[in-house]
Amino acid sequence: MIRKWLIRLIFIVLLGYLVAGFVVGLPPFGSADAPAYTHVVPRYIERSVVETGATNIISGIILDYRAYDTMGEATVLFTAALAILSLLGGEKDD
Amino acid sequence: MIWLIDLLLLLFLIVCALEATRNKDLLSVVIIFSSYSLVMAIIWQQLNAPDIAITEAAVGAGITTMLFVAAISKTSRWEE
Amino acid sequence: MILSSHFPVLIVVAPLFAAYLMPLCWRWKRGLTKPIAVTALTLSFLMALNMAFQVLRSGPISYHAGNWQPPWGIEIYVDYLSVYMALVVTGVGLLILIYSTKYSDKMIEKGNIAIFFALILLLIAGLTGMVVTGDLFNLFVFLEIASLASYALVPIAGSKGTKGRFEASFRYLYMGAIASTFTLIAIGFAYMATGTLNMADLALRLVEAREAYPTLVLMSLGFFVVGFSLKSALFPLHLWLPDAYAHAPAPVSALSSGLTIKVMAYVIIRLFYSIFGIAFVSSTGLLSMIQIIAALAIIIGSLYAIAQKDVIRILAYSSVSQIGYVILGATLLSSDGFTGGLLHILHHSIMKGTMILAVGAVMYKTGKRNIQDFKGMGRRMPYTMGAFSIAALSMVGIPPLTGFVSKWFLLLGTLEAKSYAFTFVILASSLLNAVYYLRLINYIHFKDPDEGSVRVDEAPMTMLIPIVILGLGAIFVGMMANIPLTLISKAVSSLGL
Amino acid sequence: MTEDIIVKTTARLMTPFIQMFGLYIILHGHLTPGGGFQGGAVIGASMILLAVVYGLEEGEKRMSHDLSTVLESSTIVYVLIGFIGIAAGVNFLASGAAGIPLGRPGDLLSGGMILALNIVIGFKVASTGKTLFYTLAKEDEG
Amino acid sequence: MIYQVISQYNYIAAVILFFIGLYTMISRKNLIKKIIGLNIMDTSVFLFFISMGSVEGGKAPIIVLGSENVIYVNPLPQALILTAIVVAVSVTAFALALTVKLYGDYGTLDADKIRELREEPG
Amino acid sequence: MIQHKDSIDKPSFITAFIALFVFWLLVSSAIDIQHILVGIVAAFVVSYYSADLLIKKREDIPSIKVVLLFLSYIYQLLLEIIKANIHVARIVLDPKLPISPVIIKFKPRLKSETAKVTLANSITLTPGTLTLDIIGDTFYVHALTAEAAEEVKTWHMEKRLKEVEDAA
Repeated sequence: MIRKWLIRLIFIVLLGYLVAGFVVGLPPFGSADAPAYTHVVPRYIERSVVETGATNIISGIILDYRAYDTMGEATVLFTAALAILSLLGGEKDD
Repeated sequence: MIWLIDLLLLLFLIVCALEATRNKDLLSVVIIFSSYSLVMAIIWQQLNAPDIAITEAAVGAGITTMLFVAAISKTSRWEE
Repeated sequence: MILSSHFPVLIVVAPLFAAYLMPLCWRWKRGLTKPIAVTALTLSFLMALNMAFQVLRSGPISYHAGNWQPPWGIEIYVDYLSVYMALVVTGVGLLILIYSTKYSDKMIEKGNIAIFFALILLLIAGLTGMVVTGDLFNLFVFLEIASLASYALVPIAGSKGTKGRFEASFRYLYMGAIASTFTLIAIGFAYMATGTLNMADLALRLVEAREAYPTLVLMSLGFFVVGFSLKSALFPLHLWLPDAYAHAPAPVSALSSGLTIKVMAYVIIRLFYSIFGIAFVSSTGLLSMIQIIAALAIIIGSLYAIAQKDVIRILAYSSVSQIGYVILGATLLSSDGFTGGLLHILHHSIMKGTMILAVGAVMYKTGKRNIQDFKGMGRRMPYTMGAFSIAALSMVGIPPLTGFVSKWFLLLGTLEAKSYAFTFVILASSLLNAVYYLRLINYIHFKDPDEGSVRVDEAPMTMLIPIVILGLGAIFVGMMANIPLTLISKAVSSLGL
Repeated sequence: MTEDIIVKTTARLMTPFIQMFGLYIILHGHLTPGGGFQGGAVIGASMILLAVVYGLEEGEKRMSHDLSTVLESSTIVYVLIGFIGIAAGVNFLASGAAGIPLGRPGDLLSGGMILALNIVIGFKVASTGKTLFYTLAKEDEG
Repeated sequence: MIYQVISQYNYIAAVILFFIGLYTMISRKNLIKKIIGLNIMDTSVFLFFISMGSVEGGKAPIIVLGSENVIYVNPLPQALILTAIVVAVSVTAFALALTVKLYGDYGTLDADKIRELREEPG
Repeated sequence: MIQHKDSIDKPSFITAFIALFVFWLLVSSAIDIQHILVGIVAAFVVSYYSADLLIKKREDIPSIKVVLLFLSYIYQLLLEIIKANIHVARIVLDPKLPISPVIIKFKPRLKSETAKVTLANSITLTPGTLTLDIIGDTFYVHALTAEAAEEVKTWHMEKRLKEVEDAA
């Protein structure tokens, strides 16, 4: 019994160590200097109203800057509907 | 103090996830998962992502839950 | 308005558009379903051909969807490698689609036929989209379209399918969903480290990011490799593949084996060469690990294939082995090896396509596919089985056929890289290939059929023609290997080898 | 299906307002949080609510098979909107660059292509949400 | 060091949730449990993305016309996650349909039992 | 059951349309010409699709008097909710926690389904009480304290609702 718990403890400590090591390697949470915030995004924030006409920046991104992605996304939904219909739907053979 | 609320919400998420793993009654699991989604939506609202919060509340807690319930109603409710 | 400048996006949109039309057609104009599907894919193939000439004439094409400059909008980037893959995908896809028009009447449940064509179109569009895109997240979106379509295609035969089809599909979905999540995480890490999703921009900025956020970049690479190894069924992660192939309708197995896993391998190549940089990947030690895994895949896949009774399973395990060749060629760090690996993509798409379609034709006629049922089939379906035998011989690597050329380049590559162990692996695996393919040929041509077996004749024309074209492709590509090689050698040199 | 009159009457009276709110989310997608996906999901959820309370036949009656087939394929409209860009001599899915008027930011009728795409996506998501649930929950699968 | 770790609590929660989801997917035999695990795993990745976009003192990315010098949080991860949520729902729906079919064929949702009951295709 | 779509007539349709349009204006952030135009279209679409859910038959169309009475009912209800909130807060914060949950049943004099459901929802909305079910004419209500339960039986809101019902 004790051995089982010991193994679990060691496992958890190891996992925790890995997670901590990984988390320290990330840019700090909420930092405005992280590359994710300084490279591409400023243009979206500063210019999306002028360039897309939308005050909701996210709408501006998904339906204008990255509208091609959203077409794919709608296609995924379409695929899912077809997939389910093929399994459970509609007309069957006589 | 806001970070304390965030921390509590995250803790709640983890508890929900663990319970969803452990519980044998699939219908309860689905309801727990639905509340998990709602709390996730609140966390995203806290992180200033209202769009995603609405999506998660409508899709995760609404449509996905209903799909799970529909599937369970046609299969069995208990995990053997 | 020059339409040809829009081909990089139209090549994806044409099959998508046809797929959207399928439910409408099925509801109101059933006769149009198949013609529309075939037309759309033909258009796609012609566009790919045209783009190949464009690229050869004036270099890679960069298309900005929505007129937004690359790091901000989505860039569609067609270079030598992309256009080569696009040609393979649309070309082989078109032949398989033509084959399916007849096949689906008998082997697919009636209510599912329109969905079947729609999903095939979606699968091909997804693969084409993955191949031509220059944006990492766009890659993920098209990956999901292709994956969801291929999960759904496995059990599509409905009541005419085998009993285990749902389980096979679920297993496939289970593995695929894990792989997709891993890919998404990897994209997140890459974005976090660099702040961009555009592949070219990412490659530039990763150089700095490697200093600033070493763990992030490494984790990103790791998750990508695991995700796409799962998707391309690289050896220890291949478990979903044989079941999925065995239960899917033949054209679907042909598509998955010929195209899907090849495109996933293409993504690995793209990641190594165009995004992370092959020097960096090699410095992490990942490259030699993958080489060893690929070599193991070659040998173990072949060994498994020898042990099978079901012809489709033989071909499935053979695919596990062949994907090893592609990956091994791409990671040898020699230009000959890389050329061999890329040529092997074309070779294997054609060969596996031929063989699975031929087996599908036999199933269409007899409903059987155990190796015993193939006895004497050569006399009954001479053209189908002739194409099958050419493809099998090409897989073994008999000289004027394609398999020989690509294996030759691979061998040269291993010698150039001074990895003699891999030379031995390739030679040994050719021997193993010979064992099971020659056994098949022996059954087909030199054994008498069992008493009381069904008498059958040749497959219908619409099915036979694609098989024969693909089979002749083996000879054609083998004799005139310099035609694909012009494109491949450009691709290899543009990727820096 | 339930016999509870509280649930039944409340569901009946609320559904039109839920759908109206879904449309509001869709149409204000470029101004406030929300958009085609969220609003579509809300409308889809309202149809699921009807199905849960009144049974699947009721919903089938309201949205015929033909209509849902057409709505499933509404992604075509998305692609056609994309072709405006090509017709205008610029690239696929271009909005401002293709000369689609962007309007005055903050107005309801603004945002160029975004408003149109939101509506398309909204109908698409609503119909897919409905299809997914109805197909999954259908009693007799044949 | 400790502070550095603690201050990233969102990421830590995301990692923990990811492992819970993966564990559920691998260890549970029930197919619906596996799908729940997949969903937990997916949402943990979404949480990771949204946390990545968070900026201290940032406002939600809805531009208030006429105001200046407002910091907004990073909208791009949010836009990506919107797509990813839809993808996750699609996959879940299809997996559930498969589950219903599997139950119809085998009368159980246990992955091991299904494997035992399965007949090899001939 | 819900009526079939074909049976909807013009006055019912217009009533539903007006209700939805007012709802649109209430949720809209601003009222300008664009909002009004788009609102008309949106309300038309929704009422085309589900007006028969809102107004089952012609007799359901409320007169202006009913609407005004109903609005005053809503106002009263809000006041009641605030009062009940304070009451419940006092009970819960009391260190002795003087709760005695009971389930009671009673028969209000309301006739129409809509009125009954409105009353049930009003009871549920007021903190401390909760309608469990309506079977026939009988309400089953769960209450936090016995006094609250007694109060529900003789609630003055019921009379107001009766007025609204009679006016219809």
